[in-house]
Amino acid sequence: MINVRYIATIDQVDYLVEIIDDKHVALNGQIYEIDFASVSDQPIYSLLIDGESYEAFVDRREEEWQILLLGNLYLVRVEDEREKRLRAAAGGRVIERGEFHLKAPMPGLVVAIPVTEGQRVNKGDVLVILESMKMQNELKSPRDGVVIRLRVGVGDSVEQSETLLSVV
Amino acid sequence: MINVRYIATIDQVDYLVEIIDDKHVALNGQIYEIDFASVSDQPIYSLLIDGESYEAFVDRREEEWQILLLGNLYLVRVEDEREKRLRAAAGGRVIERGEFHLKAPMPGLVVAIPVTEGQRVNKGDVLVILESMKMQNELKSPRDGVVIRLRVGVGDSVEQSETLLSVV
Amino acid sequence: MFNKVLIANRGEIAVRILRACRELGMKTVAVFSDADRHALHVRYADEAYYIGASPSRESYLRGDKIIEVALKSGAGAIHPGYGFLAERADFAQAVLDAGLAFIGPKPSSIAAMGDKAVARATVSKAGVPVVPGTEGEGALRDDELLAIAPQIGFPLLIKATAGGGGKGMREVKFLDEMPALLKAARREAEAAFGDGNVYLEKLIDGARHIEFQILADTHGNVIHLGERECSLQRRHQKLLEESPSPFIGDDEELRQRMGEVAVRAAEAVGYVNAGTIEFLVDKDKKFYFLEMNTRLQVEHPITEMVTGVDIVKEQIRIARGRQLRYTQEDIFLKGWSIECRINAEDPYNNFMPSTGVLTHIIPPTGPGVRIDTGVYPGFEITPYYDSLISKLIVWGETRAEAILRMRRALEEYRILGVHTNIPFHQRLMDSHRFMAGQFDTRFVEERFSLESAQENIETHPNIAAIIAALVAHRETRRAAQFVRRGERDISNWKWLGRWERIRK
Amino acid sequence: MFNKVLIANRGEIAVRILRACRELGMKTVAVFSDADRHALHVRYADEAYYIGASPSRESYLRGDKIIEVALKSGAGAIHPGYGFLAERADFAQAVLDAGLAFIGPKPSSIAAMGDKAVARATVSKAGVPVVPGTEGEGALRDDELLAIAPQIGFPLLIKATAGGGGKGMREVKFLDEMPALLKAARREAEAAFGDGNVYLEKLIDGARHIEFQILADTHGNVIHLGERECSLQRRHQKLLEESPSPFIGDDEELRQRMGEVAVRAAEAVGYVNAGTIEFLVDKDKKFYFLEMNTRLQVEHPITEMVTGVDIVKEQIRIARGRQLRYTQEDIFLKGWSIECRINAEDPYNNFMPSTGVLTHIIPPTGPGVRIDTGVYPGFEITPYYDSLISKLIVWGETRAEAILRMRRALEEYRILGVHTNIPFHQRLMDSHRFMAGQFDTRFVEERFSLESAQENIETHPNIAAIIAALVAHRETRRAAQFVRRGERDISNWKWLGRWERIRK
Repeated sequence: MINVRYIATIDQVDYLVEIIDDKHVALNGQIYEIDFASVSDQPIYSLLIDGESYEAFVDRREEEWQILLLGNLYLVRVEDEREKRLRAAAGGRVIERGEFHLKAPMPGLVVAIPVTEGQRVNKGDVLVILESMKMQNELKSPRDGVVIRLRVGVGDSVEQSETLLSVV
Repeated sequence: MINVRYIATIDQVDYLVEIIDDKHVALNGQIYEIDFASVSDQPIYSLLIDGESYEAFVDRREEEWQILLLGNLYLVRVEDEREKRLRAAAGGRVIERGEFHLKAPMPGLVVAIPVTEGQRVNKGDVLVILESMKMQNELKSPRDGVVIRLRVGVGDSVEQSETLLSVV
Repeated sequence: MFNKVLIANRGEIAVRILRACRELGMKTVAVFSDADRHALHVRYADEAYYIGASPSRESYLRGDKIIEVALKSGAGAIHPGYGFLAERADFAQAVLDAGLAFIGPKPSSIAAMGDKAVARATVSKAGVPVVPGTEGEGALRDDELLAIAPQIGFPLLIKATAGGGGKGMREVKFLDEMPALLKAARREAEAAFGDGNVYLEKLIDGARHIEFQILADTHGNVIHLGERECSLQRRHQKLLEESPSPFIGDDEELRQRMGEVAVRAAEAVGYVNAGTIEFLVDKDKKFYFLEMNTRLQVEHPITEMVTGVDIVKEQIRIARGRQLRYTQEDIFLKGWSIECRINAEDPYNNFMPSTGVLTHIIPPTGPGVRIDTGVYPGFEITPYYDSLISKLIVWGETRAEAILRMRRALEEYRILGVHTNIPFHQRLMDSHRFMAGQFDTRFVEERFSLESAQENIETHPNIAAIIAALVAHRETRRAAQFVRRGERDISNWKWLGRWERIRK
Repeated sequence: MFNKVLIANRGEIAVRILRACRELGMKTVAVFSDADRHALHVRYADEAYYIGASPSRESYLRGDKIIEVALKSGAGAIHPGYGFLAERADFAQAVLDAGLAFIGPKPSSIAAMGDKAVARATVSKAGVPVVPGTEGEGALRDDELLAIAPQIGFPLLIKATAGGGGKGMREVKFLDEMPALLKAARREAEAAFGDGNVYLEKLIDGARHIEFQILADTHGNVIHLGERECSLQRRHQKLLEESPSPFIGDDEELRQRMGEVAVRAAEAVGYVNAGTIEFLVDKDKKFYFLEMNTRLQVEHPITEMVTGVDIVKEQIRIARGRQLRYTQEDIFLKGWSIECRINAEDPYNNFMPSTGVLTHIIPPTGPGVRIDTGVYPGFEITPYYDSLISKLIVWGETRAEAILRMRRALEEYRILGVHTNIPFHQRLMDSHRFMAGQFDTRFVEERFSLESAQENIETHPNIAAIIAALVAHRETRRAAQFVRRGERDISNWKWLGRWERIRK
């Protein structure tokens, strides 16, 4: 039987995880006995590994797994060997995508838009201030670029996931 | 619009319930404003009736609704007018069914069977003693009759809902 | 000195002990059976090891396997909780022999108190009053018991020598019925403890069951933490406990006198760690030693609430050789605490145990409310272990406040998936006799009824009628919709499937 | 004398007040908006009335409708909770004008303390020290404020005259940045309170935010219940509170002195009912009056835990004209209590609020743990109201025990469906500076990081890597199964639908 091999990457450190069978994995070559189960049909997972008991909340965001474990959040990229090779061949660089679409993370009221269409912005600049849950929340640009397609105005109510503007 | 009319019977007292629309019912002719909702997709129901707030656990057992309300259990038979008429025509008597099948209310171990096949029993007599959850539970006969088809023996493990014997 | 504790138990008490360890900075090791892979004690522990199949005798009663896990995991101590191996002298000895600490009394104390006959003889010698009976006579045959019974007088109790928790116990009113009851008691004792020996005991009329919590360290200090009132029982199973006892109330002299006797009883067996002395108290406030529970008690939290002492943490400190942090003078009972045992059983069907997956839980919270539990939404109540879902504990400045608080907490509690005895406790809180503190150990079985009419409780049959009609109406309407949909596309098995599920 | 209370609020505080009423045998009336039909306060109340759409201004801020409901339902009193209408003198007056009792202070006290400038002038006159600033100057224009600022000295704070809770507040380090910050503060104040007026206040370096709980009856008795340490804030929102304050600690003389000043401040406005005096305390233990909150405080439970006084019940008794049941001599702080505010927000994404249906909750329970909450599994966190999910409160004999208990409680807490700030609190409990009590109001923002590396916290990236790989593996395998099934019967849309859901 051939083990399934994954490379999990956290903070640029690679961990080689081999799935041996339902009760065994190897981490960087060392074999552990495991008992892995999801709880109450929720994205909570209980892992017993060589007797140690861990529980994690697991969420997926785009290319990464978010593992909340004992109050620490780990962002984990999991790839099989083929995917890893392909990415390495591409130079390992994260290719910046063409456009960033700023979406409302929750329903709310637009109370300010400190930018205008066509304006150059830097990573970290505030694009929109959205009021929700009695708080004013600053939505910031994740990258440098130019603001395009400003779709909302001050005083607008917006729905969750509504695209407010884009940065190109 | 024609109201849907139900007769709810509790302890041999009839309550005439008319469903007028989503927001109104009449009880014995008196109209109430209601707001009725189930909670968390569970058989818990919240009733606001003329402003009063009630919450009940609702369960159905055969012909009856079990309404657990403020710590009191009400066994309610609900019929529409036609069903009620039919039952009245039948004399209103509860017709005793031919056979009673004693089913294990939970998995357990049979520790005693104080009756034998063919034995006459009275209502309330212990038929089987089942050990479960560290307790010895006496399963009693709900009616007078004769024990037939004894399917288990002392020391047997039984599954939930397994028929143990019948009373005819 | 140990820094890692194995908890040889499951359910709420395993979680309770685990919390105490964690709050003391100790590492925890859980053990589990097949049925408990998803149990909270497994999820909350630092380490967890599988020890066998679901039936207790294949897992939680396997002392050998448990000691093996302790050694393997490097745990330096074992806490047995209550039930299972908690009062087995041989297990306690095996733990010590393996070089581990046992968080509990010495094996000799367990043995002395575990045999009811020896226990009574021992404390009797120390000047502690005991209930008349055959406790000193060894294992008697039926004919011998039948001969002695009239000397003790009726009513009397048949009790299992190895017993506890009401198992193997029968009440005898007349000599005639005694042979059959002896047989039943022996059978139950044999099944429960593997020991069919029984003894007889005078039944004290109007008796209260009042117990004293004891703490004893390895330096010879023994104190008591006041009493718990445990008279509300059904089939000799405690249902509700409170501290202080309304029967003792302000009688500080009686409390101190009973407390001193309790301490003396513990000292008679050289007791160390936490334990409980149970007394029967008659109408004239005469009290008799009943037995000693040489372990943590289910109802220990009410004592914690009124004394502020964390009993489980004290147990661990004692096992680490520390001196008690309190003297008798430090202990006073502040306010009032009540515990209701919330069991998976149907109070409307002869308290039949109820199994199933808990689909939904809303626990009562807020001021003065504590819950000790090992369950959560999605957990399954199986038939393998006892039916205790949780312990609902409240504290109030006065008994009246505690009762009102318990009443609102019970009303708030939502548990779906199994039947619970919450309605029973609600009726008990409404009972005038309970409110007045006028009850004895026979109250629940003889003078209490779930029929609210008997206590002039306000009922709402009209509301129940409306709710039932509305639910029935919804169901009819929904079923009709599926039929209509089905007519449009009869090949669509999905709707038919739903329809069938609804009608079943 | 009223026996039925309308609770003009929602969420955890509505449930908290409802419980107090019920435990006093009072009937309860809830009000609700569209978003709250299924809320716990509606479900637990004796009566519940719809008052409007989800936005607060159409429901919970509609004083007129709420008074109408009170009159219709026969409620004799209104408890405003905190937030919403709690500190609106006009609402309190309208309640009195309608012939109802207001469970809170007199409208004149609310008005006097509600305007920060008037408040400072009033208490200043009574000999209470205040922080230097423009509080006595009325509503100043920007140019006036810019002129005065250098006299007060930098750093200073711009604060909303009508404000509270950090809204409309800005910190100014240099004169140059002040015009832009004034503009932002006024805009926020206008949006939050409909009043854009602001004032300046000296920023006390290394300041502690310490507040005293006051109780005052209608018979002229005023007492304090000791202090609460509230320095741990983010954007001027409190995150964690404790009582006593580790900064005051054993300095009983300071505690009594501050308590007496707090009582004097309350007396300066003829205060009745429960209220809180907030102080800033500098490194040299000099303290300044900051403001008075003329209502029940979010963090009141920690005071309840250490004093044993049920503050909400006292509020109701006071409103019924009763005398306080305690004198100052009865009050002492026993043990230590900590509260963590559990908010629906993402600590890893700039504390962005998070909405959604709560799919699963396992609250921590057991000894010394109290939770005040208004949510349950299946309830939806909407964007209309604040992000407080629950208050997790612990009590311990010592501060160390309370911290260890909070740590285990946070670790046990499971909430799914929204992001929560539980990881933030967990890191805070691990922080050496927090453990040592070495923090001020700027600690969270300036010296605290979720990056655990900074605090040498043990991490488990290897475990995270294994879990991620196992989950990814399961998903791949499951998806593959659906594809294979799909191949057998490509017309079966159901499998394809699932496949798509999994891949999205």
